Amino acid sequence: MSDIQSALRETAKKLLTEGTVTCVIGWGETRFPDKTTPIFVKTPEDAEKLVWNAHCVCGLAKYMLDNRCPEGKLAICVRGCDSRAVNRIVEDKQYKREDLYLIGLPCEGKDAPICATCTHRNPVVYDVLLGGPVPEIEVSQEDRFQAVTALEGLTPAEQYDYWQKQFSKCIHCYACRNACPACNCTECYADQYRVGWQGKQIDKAENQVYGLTRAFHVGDRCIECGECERVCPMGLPIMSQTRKILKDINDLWGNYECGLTDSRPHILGEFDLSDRDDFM
Amino acid sequence: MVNHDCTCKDNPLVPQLCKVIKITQETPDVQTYRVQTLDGKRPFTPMPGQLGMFSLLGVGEAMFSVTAYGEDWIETSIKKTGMLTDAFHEMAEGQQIGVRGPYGNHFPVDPCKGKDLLFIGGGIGLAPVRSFIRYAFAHRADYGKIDILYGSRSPADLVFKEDLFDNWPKEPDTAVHVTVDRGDETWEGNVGMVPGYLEELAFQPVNRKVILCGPPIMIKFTLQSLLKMGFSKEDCITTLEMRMKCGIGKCGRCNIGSKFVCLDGPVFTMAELDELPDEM
Amino acid sequence: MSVKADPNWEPKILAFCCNWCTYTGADLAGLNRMKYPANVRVVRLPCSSRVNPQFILRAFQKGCDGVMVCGCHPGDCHYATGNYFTRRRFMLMKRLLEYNGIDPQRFQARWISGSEAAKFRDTVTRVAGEIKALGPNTRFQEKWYEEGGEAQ
Amino acid sequence: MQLKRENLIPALRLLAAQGEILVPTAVDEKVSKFAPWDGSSAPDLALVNTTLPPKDTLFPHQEGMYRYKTAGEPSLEEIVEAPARILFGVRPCDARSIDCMDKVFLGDKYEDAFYARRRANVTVIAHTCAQTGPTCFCDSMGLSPAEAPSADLLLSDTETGWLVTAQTEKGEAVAALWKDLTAEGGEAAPAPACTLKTNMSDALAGTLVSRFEDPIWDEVCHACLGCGTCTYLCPTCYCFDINHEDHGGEGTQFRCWDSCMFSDYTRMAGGHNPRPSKKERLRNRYLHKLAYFKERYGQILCVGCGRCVGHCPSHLDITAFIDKAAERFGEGK
Repeated sequence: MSDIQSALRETAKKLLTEGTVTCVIGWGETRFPDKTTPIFVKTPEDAEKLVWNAHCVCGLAKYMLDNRCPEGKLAICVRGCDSRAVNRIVEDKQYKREDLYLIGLPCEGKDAPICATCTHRNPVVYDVLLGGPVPEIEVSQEDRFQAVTALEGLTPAEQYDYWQKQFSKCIHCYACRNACPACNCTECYADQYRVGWQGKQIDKAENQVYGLTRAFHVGDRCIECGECERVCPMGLPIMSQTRKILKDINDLWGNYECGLTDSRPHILGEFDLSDRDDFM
Repeated sequence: MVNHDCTCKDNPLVPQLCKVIKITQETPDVQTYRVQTLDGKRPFTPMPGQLGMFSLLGVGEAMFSVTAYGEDWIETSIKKTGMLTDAFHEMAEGQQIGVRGPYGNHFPVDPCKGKDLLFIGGGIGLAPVRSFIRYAFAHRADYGKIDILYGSRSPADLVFKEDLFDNWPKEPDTAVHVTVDRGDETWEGNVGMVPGYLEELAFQPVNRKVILCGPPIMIKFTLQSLLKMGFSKEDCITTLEMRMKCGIGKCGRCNIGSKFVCLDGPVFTMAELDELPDEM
Repeated sequence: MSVKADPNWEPKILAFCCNWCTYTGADLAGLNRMKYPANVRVVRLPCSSRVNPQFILRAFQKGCDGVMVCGCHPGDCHYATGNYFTRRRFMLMKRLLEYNGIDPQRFQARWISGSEAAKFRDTVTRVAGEIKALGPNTRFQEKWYEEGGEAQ
Repeated sequence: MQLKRENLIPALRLLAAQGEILVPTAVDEKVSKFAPWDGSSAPDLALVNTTLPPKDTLFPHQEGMYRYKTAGEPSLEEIVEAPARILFGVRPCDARSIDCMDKVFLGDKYEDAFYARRRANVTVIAHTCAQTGPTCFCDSMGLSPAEAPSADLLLSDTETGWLVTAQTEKGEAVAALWKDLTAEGGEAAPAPACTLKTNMSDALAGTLVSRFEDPIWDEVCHACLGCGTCTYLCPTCYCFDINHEDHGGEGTQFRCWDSCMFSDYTRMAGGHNPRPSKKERLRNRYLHKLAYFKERYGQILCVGCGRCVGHCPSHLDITAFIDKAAERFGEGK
């Protein structure tokens, strides 16, 4: 791992020295040995601050949206999930691929539960790959959708109670939204609060509406990075909502994984004449 | 704890129901509302420049400058800018609204005693200034010569026309100067921006206080002209706007540095503003 | 008294209908003096694909007992392809709602053309009957409605 | 006086007659908060800082202000709610946070009636820290893990239970209630020290304000996602929004927590926003905590509980910021 870390620092240094990019987004140390934080390296000297270890859990792709009209190229360190997030954002026309330089980092899983069901540990898109590809792990659909299947087996009353209890913990901090690479609207519906879509009340109805709206807004574009669930301070099983949508997409329209390329329209933005129809 | 002469006895956050007794259409998008309590009294006694929180139950609540008051009424002028102000403009006479206040500090009526006064207003910015103008006329002997300089985009956008053209010019030792950015076929007055007209009128910066209110861009250039003419920042007084919710310095959002605009403002001298962080 | 405890309680159902087919169908049902339950409130939209899933959530939140989305048959869309998007969207949304504990009967989508007045009547009658049998909805509702406030 | 460990539940039972007791409770494996005592089990006093602070008790996440009617004859009816409650097992940092909120809501020209009514009926029983968490840094912010001067009653750990020190009239009433359960003796355990340290000083507070345009704000804001986690978990963040829930002709005006990290917090009706990006918002939050509040109320608004440090999705750390600023501006202790 330390070899890759030195290669990462070298690459960043080179990119900055040669002026290929103006900034490298990667991970840096914090005061806690088990945590890293996203850092924004702008000088060759600062490249030494980059780290690569088991605690590089924060998704980085979202940060490119802070500056949608960049002056120079931006380099981002991408693991498998970050690379899919980049595809997501490029496909959503929020950033130009040519304004990005992707430093691919094959990832053997980080200190986050979602990594156990990761299907793309190697970046799906990159400009340079540091270290050799790591073997992908076999994740069965049963494992991927285990939590969803369990909930599907409940009665409507039980399902409602389960989600009601979960949503009641929500504090509307919107960390799930802000961390999500699929949540890339310039202005979120929840912030257009004078329009009245989303009330600020912390009560069951508003929490449920937020939970479901968020899930449906991103569900068909979700790249399963699990950031929403990781960042939730209240521990809501947010991925169990989005994965429900992914599971249904698989059932209805065939196996589907998002963010593998930057050119496929998202699933609700296309149709097939022969789609299954329950509404006749 | 101050006795806040509030409409709502012991809870400053609960409004008192009042009725709108008169609506004046000032311009196509500005209306003036005359408000009194349900039992025909003045809701509160504001000092010049103080604010009132006016609410339409079920629509919203916002802070407006109290532009005038009489024996048994107060007046505020509201420009259509959004959802709530649109709803205000749909009111009919007799409608009940919520009122709480008065909030904030007021124009320095005592330190201005014995001085000549120059009031400068731009657009709806004449509204807060009007309360001081009326106060000065009510205490005419306390103040020297009064000049009122008012500018708006077009003749149709002039507010308080009755005051500007009939009432105020009749007051002793008073001059009213009105200018518009663009005239029309009937306009015989001055055409031009406020800063240019101000320099043309060549007021002497001797024993004179300037009370200035208008859109930020006008304030910026007018202030430059005033400084050029020799006025000191201590003698230029203005009012600030920020988003407000509570009006009593609790809800947090209207701070500039450690000052709350709703509590420590809205009236500041330009010299005081220089001391605050540049975040307006 | 709480609306929900009322023995004469009647469900409130919101139907989003496309202007070109279902709304015309509903109109035709009226012209033909067909009888159908008065529980259904129709919201006319240019196309069924205009229905934002948030409309459904908001309807439940504000006290509806059931929500319907109705449009042209696939292939008949006035805008050529609108209802194909509707179909995908609500195939997913329906499953998501059910996953969150909304009874399947409370959200239904149907294709009803401009000439199918009888289908409109039959569908509405059936849906109203099913929802009446389920009883008042409390799920996803604002507390005020959940506790029996009457939807407007 | 000492309260033996075995007397804790009898003591709580006595208290329960005085009002609802809220104790640190683990809601699930990730979340803990102050929740009503179940009446039988010993509260988990070893929980180092509940995920959610106790501020909810005095300043509810959402609080009805008045009910109104607009149909027919319009009317307004104020909502008065002030249940008798006892906050039990509050850590010194959280006790101090209540002190901070008192300064805002009970003073500064206006008294906030909603808060004041609740406050009058709440008794705060603090408990010293037997251990500190990895993100605790209260002793760098002028507090001690062993003291909670603003609490009504302080429980200090001993070998066999707790020393009971009444610090206000309310506290004395509790001590009197417990007089049959307490006895002389016991010695307070030494206070633990926080492992996380930061170099906060009065001088730095002033310098930060004067460095309003320094590039440091730009540097520190990059990693921030702009969510409201830090503000909602913060025991001292007291900003609120006022809104209403309308049901056609009648409704309720309420206030609820708001966060200065959100874009619509300061956005005005015409669209102008004095704090348009996360740089301005984060700067305002840090300055409010470290400088503005002190200028206005005489104390720092950060109590060093470490919740924001522990829960930030991007692992931003206010202590790291303070030290970085202290180093750069040469304002160490």
